[in-house]
Amino acid sequence: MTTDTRRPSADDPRVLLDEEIGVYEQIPPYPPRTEREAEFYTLGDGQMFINMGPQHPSTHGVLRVVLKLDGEKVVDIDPVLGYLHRGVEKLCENADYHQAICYTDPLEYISSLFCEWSPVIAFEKLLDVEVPRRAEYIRVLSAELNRIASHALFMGWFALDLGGLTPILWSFIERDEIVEMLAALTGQRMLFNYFRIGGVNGDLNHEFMSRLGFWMSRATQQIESNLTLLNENELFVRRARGLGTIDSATALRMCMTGPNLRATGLPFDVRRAHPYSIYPELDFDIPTRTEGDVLARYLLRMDEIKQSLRIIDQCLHQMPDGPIMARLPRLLRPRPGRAYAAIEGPRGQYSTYAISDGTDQPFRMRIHDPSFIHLQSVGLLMPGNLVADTMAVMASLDPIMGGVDK
Amino acid sequence: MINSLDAYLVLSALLFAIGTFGFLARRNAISMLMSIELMLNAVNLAIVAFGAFIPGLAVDASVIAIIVMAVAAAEATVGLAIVIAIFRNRRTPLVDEYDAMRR
Amino acid sequence: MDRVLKRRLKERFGDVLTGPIRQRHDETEMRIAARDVQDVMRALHDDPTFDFRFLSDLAGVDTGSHMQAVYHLWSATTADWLRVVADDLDRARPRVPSVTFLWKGAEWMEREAYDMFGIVFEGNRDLRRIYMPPDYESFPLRKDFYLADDAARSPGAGVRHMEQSHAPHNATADALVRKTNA
Amino acid sequence: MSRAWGRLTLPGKVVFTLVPLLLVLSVALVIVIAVFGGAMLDILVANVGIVRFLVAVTILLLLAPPSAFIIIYMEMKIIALMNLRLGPDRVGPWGTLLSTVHGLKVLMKEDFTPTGADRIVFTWAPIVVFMASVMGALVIPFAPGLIAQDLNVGLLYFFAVGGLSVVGLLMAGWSSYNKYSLLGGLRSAAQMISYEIPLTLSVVGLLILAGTMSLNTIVENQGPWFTDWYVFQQPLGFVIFFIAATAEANRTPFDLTEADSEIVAGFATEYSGMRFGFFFFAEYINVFIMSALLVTLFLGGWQAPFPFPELHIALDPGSLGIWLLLGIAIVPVVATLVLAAPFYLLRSSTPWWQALIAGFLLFNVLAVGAVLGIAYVNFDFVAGILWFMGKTYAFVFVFVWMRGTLPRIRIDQLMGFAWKWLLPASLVNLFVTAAAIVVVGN
Amino acid sequence: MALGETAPIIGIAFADILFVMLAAVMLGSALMVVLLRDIIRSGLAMIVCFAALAGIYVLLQAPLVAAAQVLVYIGAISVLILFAIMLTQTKAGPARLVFQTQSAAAAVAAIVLALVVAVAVGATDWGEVGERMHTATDTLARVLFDEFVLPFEVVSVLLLAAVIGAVYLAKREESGPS
Repeated sequence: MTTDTRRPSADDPRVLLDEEIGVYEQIPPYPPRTEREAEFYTLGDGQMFINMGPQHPSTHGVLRVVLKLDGEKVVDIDPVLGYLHRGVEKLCENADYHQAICYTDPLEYISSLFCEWSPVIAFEKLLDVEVPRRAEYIRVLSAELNRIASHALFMGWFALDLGGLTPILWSFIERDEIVEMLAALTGQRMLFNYFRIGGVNGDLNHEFMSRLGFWMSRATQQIESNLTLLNENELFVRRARGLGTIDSATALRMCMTGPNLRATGLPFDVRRAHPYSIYPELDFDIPTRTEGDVLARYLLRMDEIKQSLRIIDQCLHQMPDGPIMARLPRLLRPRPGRAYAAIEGPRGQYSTYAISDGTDQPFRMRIHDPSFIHLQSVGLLMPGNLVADTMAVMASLDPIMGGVDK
Repeated sequence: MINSLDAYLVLSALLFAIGTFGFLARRNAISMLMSIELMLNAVNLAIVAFGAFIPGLAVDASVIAIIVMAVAAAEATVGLAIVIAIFRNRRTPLVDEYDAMRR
Repeated sequence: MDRVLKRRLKERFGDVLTGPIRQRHDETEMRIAARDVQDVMRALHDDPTFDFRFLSDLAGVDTGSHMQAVYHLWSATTADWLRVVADDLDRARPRVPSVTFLWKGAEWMEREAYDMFGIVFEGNRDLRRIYMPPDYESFPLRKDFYLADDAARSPGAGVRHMEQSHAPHNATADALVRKTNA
Repeated sequence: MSRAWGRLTLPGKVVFTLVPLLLVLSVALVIVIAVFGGAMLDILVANVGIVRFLVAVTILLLLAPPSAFIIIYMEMKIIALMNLRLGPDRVGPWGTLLSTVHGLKVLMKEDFTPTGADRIVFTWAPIVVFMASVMGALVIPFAPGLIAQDLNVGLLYFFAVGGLSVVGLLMAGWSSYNKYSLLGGLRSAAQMISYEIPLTLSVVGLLILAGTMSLNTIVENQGPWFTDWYVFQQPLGFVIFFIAATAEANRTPFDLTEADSEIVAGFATEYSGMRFGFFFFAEYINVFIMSALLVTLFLGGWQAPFPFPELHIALDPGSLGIWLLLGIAIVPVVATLVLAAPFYLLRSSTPWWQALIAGFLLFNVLAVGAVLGIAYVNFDFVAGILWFMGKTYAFVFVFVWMRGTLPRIRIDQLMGFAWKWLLPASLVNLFVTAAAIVVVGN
Repeated sequence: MALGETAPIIGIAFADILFVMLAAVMLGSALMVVLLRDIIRSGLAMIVCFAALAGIYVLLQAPLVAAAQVLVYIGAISVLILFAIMLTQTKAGPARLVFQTQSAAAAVAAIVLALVVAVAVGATDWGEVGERMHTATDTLARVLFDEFVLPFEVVSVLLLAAVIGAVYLAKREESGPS
């Protein structure tokens, strides 16, 4: 029995380095470093590994997922991170307090305002600053718009990962309109860099208000009509229902927050659970669903869009007059201390833990991102499902790799 | 000479001989199954050839050929299922390592 | 600020606290030693009067003189964030018990703290690098991290086999690579 | 000489080589025809069947890429409009030449074979797939008399040849030495084998009604009114056939073999250049052929939906004499002037030359319309091919429409649907048809 | 197909040219099936062999059998075999085929067998050898469902049994040995 060295079988996790001599590199480097790695990289009967990414159309260069397959069934899954890692926390430690906010902006480039909101609140706590009420209203208004943009994009991506071509382009219509009006407000389409310590960068202007008014007059109807494309599609509903189910106790153990947690039936929302900004004054509901599957997560986000529209409406009606910035020195040197601030973003709880040592730079800045937490739970949701659902389940958790990799 | 029953029958005999050789010489179970398919096809060729050249047999030969195909399909299905079942336990497709009966 | 919480914490954990309980804004901070982390966390999580079932954040901190593992918890029983600081970890060999037995989701946060600070969480069954390459040696968020040193130590330093094919042909280097691979 | 040659650009080299070669060849051809012409004609006449067959096959092969181009353009444009985009609009008028440019691009791309691939199998796989889809067109009647080969087992031949593409997909999947390709190949094989069964069984009822497997006869049976189309006698069979045909052509929602969010491009992951082009063409030719077969079997093929009144415009140019010349000379001028008049009179801002151009164009449109109308009335195959293509492209549109609307189905749902729903339904259809024939026939 | 006329210039019947070509392809690919060392390629050679055989059936005026040959052997059985090959290919099972030790003896036996049959064919008078007959599909159907209805039903039962048996055999036991 001769062994074929030139052509290892499809199950062989080795990579041919040098065709001439037949040198193999073993992946991962053996011996395994941890218990879990040893368990994962041992193949059972009839199982094989498949590398989804980084060069895969669905992970487009930012994520690698190693799948252990039995036929088409996923047995285990091991996400490999770090393709987008920039060391934001280290960068923030080397910048002053104003500059640090710029670095947090591109974390979740789909919902930048939320990424800058929690460090801003944390720094304000360190400095004991009172933010003017008009600034708070503007913050809530723009952030809720950003939440709608993020959820609209989620709908398109999710459908794309299930093989639907059209929804992403339809949802981009709403997103583009919102992004344009935020550009009119902040000067940027994507990485707004709008929230400042003690307020916001600029007041509401005419272009923003006219665009917003026009959009609000038809938003509900437009979004409803977009939703019919998917919600009433039998193929879509059948694929999404009962897939990737998680119960509320497990979701708590996995530290999940945001829509993914609320889809299991727990009405935990930082806006109500630990109120910040002006949310206590606003009237809105926390939608929940009990199924905890992919479909529930999708529908829940669509419900949240409606609540966000309500909040925007109230903000517009209750908007007070006044300054938009607190009076602050140009160079910020907070007293030594620690502050923690959490906010509710479109994906869950964003939080910042900032330590000041009395200089003009944060001594330590810890950024907690919900995408990171939710991507982790894929390992819990996937086993037993098919390869085809990997991307559907992942997309339903809505992780943004910029946030996962920091 | 070429266009005659004899030519087709000799062709069939050659195909059958090749199949026989493959069945005897190969060690891989699937390869042996393929050789059996060759032999079955040789037989089928002979049947159809008889049907084409002997007037009374024309229709019957086609019917028999089609029934042989159906049986061959059944044979291949069950044969491959057995090979896969054995392969799952022994992790090898080589027949001379299937020695469970000998032990 | 929740004064009641401070009193309750002092009553319940008075013997394991290593520092005073501090309160500022909507945060309550308690410091404990690394060896008590599991007991304290279990008590906070299971005791219905505390009921801290949300782990909001887990961070590593390098204060320059020692390491800390910082946990932020949330509970419906209080309006405050609770910050538990496992203090005074040895900078040379920082070790702290893992909380994955309570929150499985802490696994990756502990991996991140390990990756960035080298804090070893005992009991985490998957404690390997998460962002940095597996053969990386430094811990980038430590205060003594110096980029030039790190570059010299990093796996990217020096000539590597994969880059060989694009380089101009060099017989000596080829032979060397072949020898090391054979 | 060699230096002058070296200075030439590539097109220049091509021209300087080809022109003398063509000259020599055409002279030689003239000589050969002059000397052996009679004998060759005799041979051609003696083997007219074979010559007809070879010509038909050549025409089908030559027509395959253009029809694929048309469908690719249709798909790009229609899906773009459904997505509220513009779609192709740069190359040619309304971007119509974009798919041709795509084809040229594919031709010029580097065509590489991955390390570890089985070179021979890797090279042959796209050819097998392409041939399997083109060979199906051999038995499709495009118009009365316009059929490459009217086999009396035509339908069986179609299904047999259609099954060959599975082999090509498996070859591609296995030889690429890539797990995504392997998964895609195995998936497509499983899918096509599963859906071939309902596809075949759904037309058995129709075969019982028609009493023949020759596609030409099946079409001839479905006339003259549209109520005679088999879709009204076999509605269930039609639905099953449509679904199974979608799956056989690997179209959305059954396009699991090339589901890019799951397994990259399936069996075609490692292919590039023209080898990928073969797969690409094969897919779109499959769409066309499946629509054509659907139309042939259930929607009357080249039959018009209603009998056209017998109208033969007897036009004998010889009898017109001098009026023919006058007509050719005068009618365009007069018609142009007459048609230009309204443009000039109704809008005062129109200059006279623009009105003339508009009138001339309008006249041309009318003339082409008139010629087509005469051809439609006088020649059966013109009418036939118009109706056939119209119906076929309507179904191509439906395939494209589904791609723009529906998400993808999952593999277990796909298999379950084939075995649990389509197969029993097609058996019920067969049973009901047979029972009805027994009852009505007796 | 309207074959049967003599080919131009060389003066041999088309049918004969086609027969020689198809027979050569068939025997060549059959030899590749038993001799190639790569099992997938030998499976693919088997498909070529079957396709050539279908061509020979067309020459024998049995188009229905030819279509069934393509449909059953190429479309189903060969694909099944390719599937099985891909399933049984792992690290443990080498892709290369190895011959038995008795392959030389087998070759001798096969050659002897072929010679004996050929001699027997040549020596036998097959009686009323007539012109090739075309088999009409409808007559075939009538015979199949009339005279041969019992074998037909038996075959269908056999196929059902084979399907059930194959599914049972190939199904993986959930708690089986790993």
